[in-house]
Amino acid sequence: MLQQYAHVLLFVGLGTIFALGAFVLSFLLRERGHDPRTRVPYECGVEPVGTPRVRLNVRFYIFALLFVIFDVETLYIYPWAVVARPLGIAGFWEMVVFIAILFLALLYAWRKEAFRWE
Amino acid sequence: MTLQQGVFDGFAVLTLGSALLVVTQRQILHCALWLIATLGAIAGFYVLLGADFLAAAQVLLYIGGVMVIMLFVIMLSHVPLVPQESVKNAQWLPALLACGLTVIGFGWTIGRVSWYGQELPIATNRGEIFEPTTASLGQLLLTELALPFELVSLVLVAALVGAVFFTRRPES
Amino acid sequence: MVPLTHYLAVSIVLFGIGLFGVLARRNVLGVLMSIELMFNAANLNLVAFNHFLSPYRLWGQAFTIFVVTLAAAEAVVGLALVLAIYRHMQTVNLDRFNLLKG
Amino acid sequence: MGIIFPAAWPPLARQLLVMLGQCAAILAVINLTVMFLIWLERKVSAHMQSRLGPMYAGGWHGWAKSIADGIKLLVKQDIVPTGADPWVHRLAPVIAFVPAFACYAPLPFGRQLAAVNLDIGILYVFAISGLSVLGILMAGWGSGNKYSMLGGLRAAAQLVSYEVPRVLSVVPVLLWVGSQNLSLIVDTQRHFKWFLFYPNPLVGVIAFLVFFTASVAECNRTPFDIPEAESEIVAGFHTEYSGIKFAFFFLAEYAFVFLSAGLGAVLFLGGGDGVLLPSWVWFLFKTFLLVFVFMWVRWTFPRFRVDRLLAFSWKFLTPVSFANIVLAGLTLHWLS
Repeated sequence: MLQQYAHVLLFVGLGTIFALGAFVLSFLLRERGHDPRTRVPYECGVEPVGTPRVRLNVRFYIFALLFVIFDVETLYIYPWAVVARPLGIAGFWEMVVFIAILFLALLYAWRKEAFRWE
Repeated sequence: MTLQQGVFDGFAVLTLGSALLVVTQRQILHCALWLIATLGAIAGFYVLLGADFLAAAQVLLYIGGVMVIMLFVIMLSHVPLVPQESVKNAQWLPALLACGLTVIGFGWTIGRVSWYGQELPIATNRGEIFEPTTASLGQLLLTELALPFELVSLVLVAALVGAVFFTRRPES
Repeated sequence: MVPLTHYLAVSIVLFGIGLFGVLARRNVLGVLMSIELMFNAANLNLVAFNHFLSPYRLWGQAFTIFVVTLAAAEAVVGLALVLAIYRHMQTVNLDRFNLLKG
Repeated sequence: MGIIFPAAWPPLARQLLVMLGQCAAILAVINLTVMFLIWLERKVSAHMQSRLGPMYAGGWHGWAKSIADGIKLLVKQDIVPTGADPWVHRLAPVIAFVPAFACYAPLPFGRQLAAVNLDIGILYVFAISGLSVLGILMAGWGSGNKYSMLGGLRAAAQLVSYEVPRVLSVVPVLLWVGSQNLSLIVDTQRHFKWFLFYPNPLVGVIAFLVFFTASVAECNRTPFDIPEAESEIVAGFHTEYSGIKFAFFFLAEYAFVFLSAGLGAVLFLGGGDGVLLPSWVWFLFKTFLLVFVFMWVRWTFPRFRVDRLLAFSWKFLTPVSFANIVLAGLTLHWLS
């Protein structure tokens, strides 16, 4: 099994080397421009207004939060799915209870209008 | 000096190096990126210990989930690009002493126990065992550990309810 | 064949670094990240003992999965709190969280 | 592969070299396929809008258009905007590309043609493809531009929201195969017993549709391409990127499109399972069929609004895939 993961490590290593190699190649080949105006953040051509860190709304956080909760859930569904056949009907009802409880959590988030934006 | 020991040393250096950078970096987002490197190295340790499902779980959950939320909060909380206040608070010296004592204490205890320096696994006198773990984990989780398995869903619901409560706009 | 004590040494030092981070960092997000370090140090110990002492009965790994789940739940609620505090007090500096002081 | 090595080399070096050769072969295959996909997308979208698309670059139907693009991006000036975080800005494309490439390790290009026969195949692919969200967030933060920050957050919220139904929609396939190994999933579907309709057509079709929709959203393609909606926030998280850095975001996107199509073929259409032709030909045929549907969808549907798009995943796709898992469990135990 270790040999397979050595192969995966090689994949990641080769991908990184390929990316860095392309960067170095581009560094050698590309043209040099030192006009400071080209380094101004792009805002459809007009002068940038205000600080780059504009006030952002919190609503994006809700989705990342739900994602982690349901990602943890998928982490428990995968081992069950792999051994579902030998486990038989008992394991299946156990899993249905697990999924039902978390489905309630989704309904709670839905009812609390977590998704509606003012 | 087998290949396995070499890879272990590489992961160890990566883990401890990036962990040190997590606690000392000035810009909080760089801390988060170094923490991602630490979590990746620990996933590598799990592979070296034959826990393949756990390594995927670590990458899927910690790096793909918890760290994404951490980056969200950092971006939403407008941490300045060049932070002004110093990284460490007033009590950093006593904290350093306390942690040093803890590490030395743990090190001393594992030095004194009976199996120190033993090579092969104590229970089985054969070599290390590397087998796929998902099936046996599923079997274990759903039969012997059925109760904690169901309690976990309650913990997740509680976490979700709490977090949704805090991020909802106060109806002031 | 990497002996067990090497894994324990790495996890002990990692735990020490995490503990230092919790005690000495000024930014609350830094503290939360150091807590994640301590969680991972404990997980590494669990998996190492499981691999060396009972490779066939994966109780150590099952326990680690529960630890990872609780760490994720803790991070979710903790970060929601930090965001709520930030929205209220416009700062993530731990020293300024002293509203409850008498 | 019976490659003859000089006897002096230790077996370890020989093994590492064979592995390196496989990785390099797959890297070459992916680069060529991505270049072909970019060209194909230009031609297909052109002909759908009854125009010709690239015609002159390199003769017949502008086949060298992608190569020309690549060279152009290679020699363009590398601009790091002021007020940006230089290292995070430069590292973002690498973090976006490497997972896209590492996901191809367990993918079986035909029967028993997978580079690495991983036991946790499908979970490995979802775990590693989850890392590209980090590259997008780093691009958003590192560019020091409020449009790319907003675009980065939107793209991350979308990718994260559609990861859940995508991961859940594959569970019925695991139920029937009893393993996450992609090569084993392909072998179980031999002799035309594809999971799209084999044990339970209803569950199979629902799972395939949810997986396909979530994959379209995961690749940031219309109708789910809010993050780089040209009309709204300029070019989203890769506003400040030009030259080779932009090329890697582009490479990562098309590598994910081909990967999602490949997964769809392997999981639901029995990739590599077909009559006369060799298995890898069948796999490529099914994958390019799905890639064509990806492109077809792009030029037919209008774009979703942001909150409607994110709510669609949580309010429709996730409940449907939960119900699908319960249905698949019932089918499994009703059959046995």
